[in-house]
Amino acid sequence: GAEGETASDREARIVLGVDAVRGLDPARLFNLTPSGDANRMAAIYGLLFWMDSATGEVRPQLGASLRHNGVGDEWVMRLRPDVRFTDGTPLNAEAVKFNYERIKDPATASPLADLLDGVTVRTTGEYELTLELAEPNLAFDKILATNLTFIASPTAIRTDPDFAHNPVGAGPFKLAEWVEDYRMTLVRNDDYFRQGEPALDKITFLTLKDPVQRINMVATGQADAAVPGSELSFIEAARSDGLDITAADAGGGVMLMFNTTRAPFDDVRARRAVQLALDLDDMASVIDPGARASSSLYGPASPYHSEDGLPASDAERAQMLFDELAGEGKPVEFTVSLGSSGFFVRTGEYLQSRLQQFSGVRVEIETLDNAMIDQKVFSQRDFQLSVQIVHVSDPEPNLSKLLSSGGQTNYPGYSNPDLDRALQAGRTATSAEARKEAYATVERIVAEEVPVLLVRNQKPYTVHSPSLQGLTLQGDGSLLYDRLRVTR
Amino acid sequence: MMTLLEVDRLVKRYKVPGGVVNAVSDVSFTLDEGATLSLVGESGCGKSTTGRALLGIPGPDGGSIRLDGVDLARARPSEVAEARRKIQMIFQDARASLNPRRRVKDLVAEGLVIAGMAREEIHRRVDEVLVAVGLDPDQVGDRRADEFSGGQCQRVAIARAMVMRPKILVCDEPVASLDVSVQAQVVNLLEDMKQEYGLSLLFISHDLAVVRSISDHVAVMYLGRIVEIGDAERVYTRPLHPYTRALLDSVPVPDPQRPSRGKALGGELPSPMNPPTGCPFRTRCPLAHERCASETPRLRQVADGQRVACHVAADGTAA
Amino acid sequence: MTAIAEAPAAAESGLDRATRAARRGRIAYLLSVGWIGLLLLLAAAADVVSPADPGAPAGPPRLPAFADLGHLLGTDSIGRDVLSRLVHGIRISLVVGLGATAIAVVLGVLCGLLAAYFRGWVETVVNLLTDTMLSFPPLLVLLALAAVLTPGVPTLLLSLGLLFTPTFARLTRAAAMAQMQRDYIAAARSLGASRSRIIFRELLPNSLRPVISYSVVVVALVIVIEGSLSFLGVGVPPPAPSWGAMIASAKDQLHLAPYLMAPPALMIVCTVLAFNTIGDHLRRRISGGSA
Amino acid sequence: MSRVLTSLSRRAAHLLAVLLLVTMAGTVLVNLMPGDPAITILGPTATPEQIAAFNAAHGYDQSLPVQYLQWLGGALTGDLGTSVHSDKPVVDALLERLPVTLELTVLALLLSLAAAVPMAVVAASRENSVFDRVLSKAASGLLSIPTFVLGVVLVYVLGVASGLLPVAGWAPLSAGLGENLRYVVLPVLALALAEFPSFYRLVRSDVVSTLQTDFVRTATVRGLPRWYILVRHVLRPSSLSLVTVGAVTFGRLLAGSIVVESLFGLPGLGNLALQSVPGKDIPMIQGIVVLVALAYVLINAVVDTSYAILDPRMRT
Amino acid sequence: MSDRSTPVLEVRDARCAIPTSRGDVIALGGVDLSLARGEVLGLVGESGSGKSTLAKFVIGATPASARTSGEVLLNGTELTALPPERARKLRGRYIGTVFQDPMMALNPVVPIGRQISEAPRFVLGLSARERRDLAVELLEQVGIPEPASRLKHYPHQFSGGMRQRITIAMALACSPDVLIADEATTALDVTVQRQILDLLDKLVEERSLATILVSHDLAVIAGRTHTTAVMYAGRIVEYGPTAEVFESPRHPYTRSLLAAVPRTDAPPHTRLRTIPGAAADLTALGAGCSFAPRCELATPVCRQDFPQPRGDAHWARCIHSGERAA
Ligand SMILES: Nc1ncnc2c1ncn2[C@@H]1O[C@H](COP(=O)(O)OP(=O)(O)OP(=O)(O)O)[C@@H](O)[C@H]1O
Ligand SMILES: Nc1ncnc2c1ncn2[C@@H]1O[C@H](COP(=O)(O)OP(=O)(O)OP(=O)(O)O)[C@@H](O)[C@H]1O
Ligand SMILES: [Mg+2]
Ligand SMILES: [Mg+2]
Repeated sequence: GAEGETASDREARIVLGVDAVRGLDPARLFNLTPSGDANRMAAIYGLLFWMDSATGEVRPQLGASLRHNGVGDEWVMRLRPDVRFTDGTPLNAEAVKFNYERIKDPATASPLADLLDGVTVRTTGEYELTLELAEPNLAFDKILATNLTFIASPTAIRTDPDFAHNPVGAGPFKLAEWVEDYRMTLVRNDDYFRQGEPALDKITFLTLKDPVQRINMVATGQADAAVPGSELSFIEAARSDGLDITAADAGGGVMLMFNTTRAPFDDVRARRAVQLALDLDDMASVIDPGARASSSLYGPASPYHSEDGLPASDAERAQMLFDELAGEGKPVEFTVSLGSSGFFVRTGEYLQSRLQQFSGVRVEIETLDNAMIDQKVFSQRDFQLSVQIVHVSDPEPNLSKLLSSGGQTNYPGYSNPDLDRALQAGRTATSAEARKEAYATVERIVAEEVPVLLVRNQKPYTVHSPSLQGLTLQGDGSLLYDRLRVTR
Repeated sequence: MMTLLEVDRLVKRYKVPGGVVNAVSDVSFTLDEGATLSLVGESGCGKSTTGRALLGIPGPDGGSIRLDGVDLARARPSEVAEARRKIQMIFQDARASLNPRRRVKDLVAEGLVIAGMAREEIHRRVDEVLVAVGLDPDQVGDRRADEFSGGQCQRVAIARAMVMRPKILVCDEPVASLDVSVQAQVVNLLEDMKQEYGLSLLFISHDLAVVRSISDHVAVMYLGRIVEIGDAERVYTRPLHPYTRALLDSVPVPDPQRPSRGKALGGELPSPMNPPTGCPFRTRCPLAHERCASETPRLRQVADGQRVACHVAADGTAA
Repeated sequence: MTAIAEAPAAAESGLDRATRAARRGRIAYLLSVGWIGLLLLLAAAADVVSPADPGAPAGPPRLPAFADLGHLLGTDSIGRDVLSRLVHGIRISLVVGLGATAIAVVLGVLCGLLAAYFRGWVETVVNLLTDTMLSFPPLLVLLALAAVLTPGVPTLLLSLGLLFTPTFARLTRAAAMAQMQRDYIAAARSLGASRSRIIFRELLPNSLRPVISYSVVVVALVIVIEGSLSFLGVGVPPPAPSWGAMIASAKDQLHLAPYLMAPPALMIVCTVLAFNTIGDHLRRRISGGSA
Repeated sequence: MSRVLTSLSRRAAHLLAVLLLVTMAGTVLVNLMPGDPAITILGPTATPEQIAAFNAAHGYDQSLPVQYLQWLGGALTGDLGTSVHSDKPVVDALLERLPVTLELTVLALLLSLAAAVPMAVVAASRENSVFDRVLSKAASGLLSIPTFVLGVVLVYVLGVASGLLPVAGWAPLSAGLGENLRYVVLPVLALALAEFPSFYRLVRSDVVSTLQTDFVRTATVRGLPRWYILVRHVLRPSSLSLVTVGAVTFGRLLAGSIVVESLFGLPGLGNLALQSVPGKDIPMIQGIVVLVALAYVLINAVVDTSYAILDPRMRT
Repeated sequence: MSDRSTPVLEVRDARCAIPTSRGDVIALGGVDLSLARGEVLGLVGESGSGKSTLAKFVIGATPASARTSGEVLLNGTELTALPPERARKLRGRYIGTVFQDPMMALNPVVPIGRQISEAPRFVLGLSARERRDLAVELLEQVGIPEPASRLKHYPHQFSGGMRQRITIAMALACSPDVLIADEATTALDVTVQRQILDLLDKLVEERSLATILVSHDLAVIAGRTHTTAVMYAGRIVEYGPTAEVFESPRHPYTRSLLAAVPRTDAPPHTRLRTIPGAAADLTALGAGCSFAPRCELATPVCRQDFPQPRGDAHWARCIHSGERAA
């Protein structure tokens, strides 16, 4: 009963919203959100490389360096000679190669396989790999740092059929006990390569569905940190209770996803009409007081951020478009498919109540549990409009996955050669100018074509007690565990 | 006089948790047209069961019932239904036998409705019979049974039975729960009905005084068997079975001057689930001897119109 | 005839207490009937009475009650008029509450009556089915039915109705078995009444007493459960306003506007109290009537 | 003796049939439910081939009757299969969760009974008094407050605002009784409050009618003290229906109070169901169904026995 | 009561009104009684005449909603003036009661031994041993064979007659001075009724109990009581030594009642005498004689005032007492 004992200086308790349903196999990584798998994996596997949530910069942790050949179609990864998995085997080039080949292997059915499509992995030394890409990609380091950064012990994978539930990594902590959907206890990895780290002996992850209760636990000292729900108002309340908030200044956020392959949103006018019809500032303040609409796809700290990247609302023009569509016999009638938590339902009801003020519009709401979202929205793409949260710390890889033709999370089914080209240009541009230019183009196309509509910024937050220190957010907002400290 | 009803060796058992109750064993009697036969005996001796078996609620497990020439066990269902209409019953607890949620008119009319009679005809007959039992159809017709006193319920029950113009009326303790004055009214009413409709009565009661005043014949039951049967006059004045005698002795008489007769009967009624061997009465019988334990006495003619099932009394020694 | 009026004070207070209780009971009963009547009226005239469209934004979100006379009971978390939603919610909450209960009563009573009348294999089957349903996790039934049929009022009616059916079947069976012992059944039989006549004309009306008093409680339970179900996404789909769903949505913003909970919660409490009072009254009436 | 055996074996056959029906219905319902276990496990990016392979490996490509029979075969040998999600034996998961839910259930039941019975007896013995009226109205009011509201309010009052009790989580008995109790209080309170009204109403009306029986009147006339009459003569005859309802409630709570367990993040059966049902963890759902049905069946047996204890007329 | 000593029990002007939906039922309209040691008083009258209410009035068990007035004196102590708790204890100590239905009067889930001995525990303060011995002794007295082995049995394990014996044992447990038997034999068979009545006779004799025997069966009253009180509509309308009341009834109601009883010595098919009219409606009693509407002798005077008792040891509340119908 970890949380039953009195809190010590060498222990942290962190409350997350969902457990890792598919186990902790890096090849099966799908839910990268901080509340899902990423936080647990970061603690157990450590990170080969990590991307600073705020700036999008990639830095090494277990790895030593990652360099490209100037064009971006060949990358050389160097490893440290002193990093070992907790089963004693070394984290060397072979181990990384094994992990990557496993992801590529169709038998693994890894959702990450796409990212390594056309990539050849060669070991060029005991601690060095060369990755050859089919086409140049200067942002490959970011893909690697977010999606391909967890490396598991090949020995463990080979020998343990239930490896996903007995993960063996080289991270700062190792798994001690796991009661599914309730609690995961990690203990210090004494052989962690960096001397004196981690600062803690024990980390306990608790799973608690209710977002308010997660914050309550921190507020009452039962836990040290929590990944709160999506609502800013909770977080503001926590702040006023004297808790600390650590947030990455990421871009992106809550997005409406139009299914561009289906009526009515296969017609750009329908999408644009919805965009014009919605007063996003009002929407933000109603649904989540304290939140704000975003002017750009990219976060305020991002070099690509613009003050007027996204268009404003215009009810008259929206009505004109709705009328036009109705006149053509294509009235804007659709179902919003979203998760069943209060936040999403409220968003759905907001959309419904506001859009139905326009004539020729009819909105219905369908609430789905996570498994159904997986199946209907993500897998079968059987929806018209959905609401999802997409963080964009850097355009790569998330924005690219979302918007490029055939991209892995391109749920809108959107396909536009211009946009693909712009994204490609962003990936391969060698100069900051050119990249900025490319991503401005991306933003312009999104603003015009509205495959997705960013309704408001939504940062990955961590609510924690002041005694928890050393919080560094990586990727989509999970923590760096070797730096975490508690001072009571 | 013509024999209307012949009951021969009737048997009825009930399955209960813990075994089988032999509620009625080997009961035989006949009922003549226009006559009244009374069944008397202590609680649980099988009086009601006998009466109900005649109407098939539930039917007997053995023996035969011949009603107006129709053998109820053998005849075709339509014949049985036809014959059954000639026999009607007033139930032991009149109030419980009236559906508390129905109006009196509907209660009385029910049999006719089921028989498929025309509406006006039903209406006429119901009003007629309600008047006959001393109820004002306009006043009581629309009220429900649970608004009535015991005596009134009894009248409604009689009306319901009489509206079918039966030949036989089985009256199961029709006066048991009534005040003497109301009891007198009901007894008088039954006598009137008998006169008017040429009715035969099977009158079930444990009240020997009432039985005396109403019956032509009396059958005394004990533990599912008839122990003595005969002309009422004879049975009352010259009871042969020791049980009949004890029963008559136990009846209190509303006369403070009359000393109680004879000795009170000891012991309790044996459980019908395991009745004593031989004569069922032997456990309480002052005259019992070995033979009574081994051999069940059968009904025997001992005098003109009087039969008794007793080894001892049959010899006349106890008389 | 003097006297009885001069009874001692102590005894008189006993009578006073009794009559006062009776009077209070009557007042509570009348109030309850009045409340339900009012609800029915409002439900029928919901479109006319409600000040605003229950599905459309009417003002700023989370207005407390009485803060703005235009929105007497305030606005909800996305700015819809609470009064209008409450009034329209009557329809759903009452339809679901009464409808599901009605389904459960009809099915349950039917099963119970048949079991009590026929005994034998019919009873065995009914017992088997009721036991099976009672030992089944209700959540599964609700989710499965909501999935097979689309979530909505008809689905709720069916699934909640089925959920409560076994209880009614048991209640009815017990009551009907007691009635089967009574002689009016035998009397009807001796008159040659058909089975269906006995079951529906004789047995049914007399076996309803426990059913009626329990069904009132079930109406209340269903209204509350319907609200809990929207939490699982199988309730009435939004934006249809049901009281339960309104509470569920208010719960999500408890930290921002705790007062949003009050109007729908009070509505349920009053209605449940009213139904309970009516149920108690009916029970007293029925048990007083026949004994 | 043989009669007892027949009735026992008939009862056993009935319960067995219930178990069979329940598990069969479970199989059908689980398959009717939306969601595809393959997608939940493999992720939405899985290709149709991968899904087909997954289904073949887990036997989900078989017809329903075959699936059921295979499951039944395993179940008869005590093997309820392996969770699709955790790859762990279902039996282990159930045994891990059961103690938590059991403790919650037992404590909640005891607490609500401990409150409801005395209050109901006192209220009934002073029918129409202020105490009675206030309590009865309060019970009706409580009946109409959803558990999820009750839980939240309790958390605020006893957890967040006063800091008296932990707002969520669990400490098993192995962490010490005191610690365990601290964690158990809030969820138990939420459950007990939710169950209180029905117990209260039931006992009150039973006691009111028992108080009107002749034997209570006789006892009063014989000069026995009020408390003795209530305890000795009223309570026991009034407890039969309480046992029935208590047993049904016990079974229902054992199926897991989803609302309470998820609000407090307890590692009980309710949370397991809440995770397994949408995740279409078919073996796990089947396992829960069997466990709940078994519990129901056992409880019924206990109830039958306690009838005999409470009412001597039912012995023999 | 003349030749017996001072009264054990006295009831003065007992009145009882029970509120119902149709108005107040005047169940007792002013009843006076007195009972000496060893005296058996029979209370007869048709159903609803207030016999049970009078019995309940004496033992303080009228319905909670009832309004009552009048006095009950037990051995000279006025119970109605005492605090309720105290009065209840005294009643429990000195008055034993037997009700009509033994199955209803016994708690089905409490062993009979305990039911018999609980009153001695609280009223007399006997120890467990003493109580057990007492219970065995009582059961023996009322004729239960092998009493010691039956203490642990439950009521349903006894036959109807034995149950009634057990309730009698319960009534006698505190050695009361007064025994009230309300229809104690009505639910029983004639042969068993005879046994129970014989038993009561014996006990009254042995303990010289002052006894009220309530019954609507005139025959039972006739054979078992010293004095008879005939009740009609909440009042005693005739009172006197049993022999006299039955021999020469003075009240027309008593006469009609006796005439309506069928007699075993009458020939069959004799038409029974009935009392015309319906039983009095206790919610709407007029000022006059309540039997007047049904009385063959009634004159206008009867409808004005309720007649006062006429006669001394044997009295009737009828201005025509002594007259006979034509
Ligand atoms: N439906 C039944 N199920 C089981 N046993 C029954 C049933 N009806 C009657 N018995 C039993 O059959 C026996 C005869 O009962 P029956 O009712 O015929 O007696 P009775 O002479 O009418 O008695 P009473 O004077 O009390 O009415 C009794 O032992 C009774 O317990
Ligand atoms: N609890 C009560 N509520 C209303 N009325 C009552 C109550 N108890 C008795 N009564 C009425 O008081 C009157 C006298 O009743 P009581 O029981 O004393 O009559 P009784 O002579 O004992 O009749 P029976 O011979 O039927 O037992 C009746 O009219 C009865 O209806
Ligand atoms: Mg009978
Ligand atoms: Mg009485």
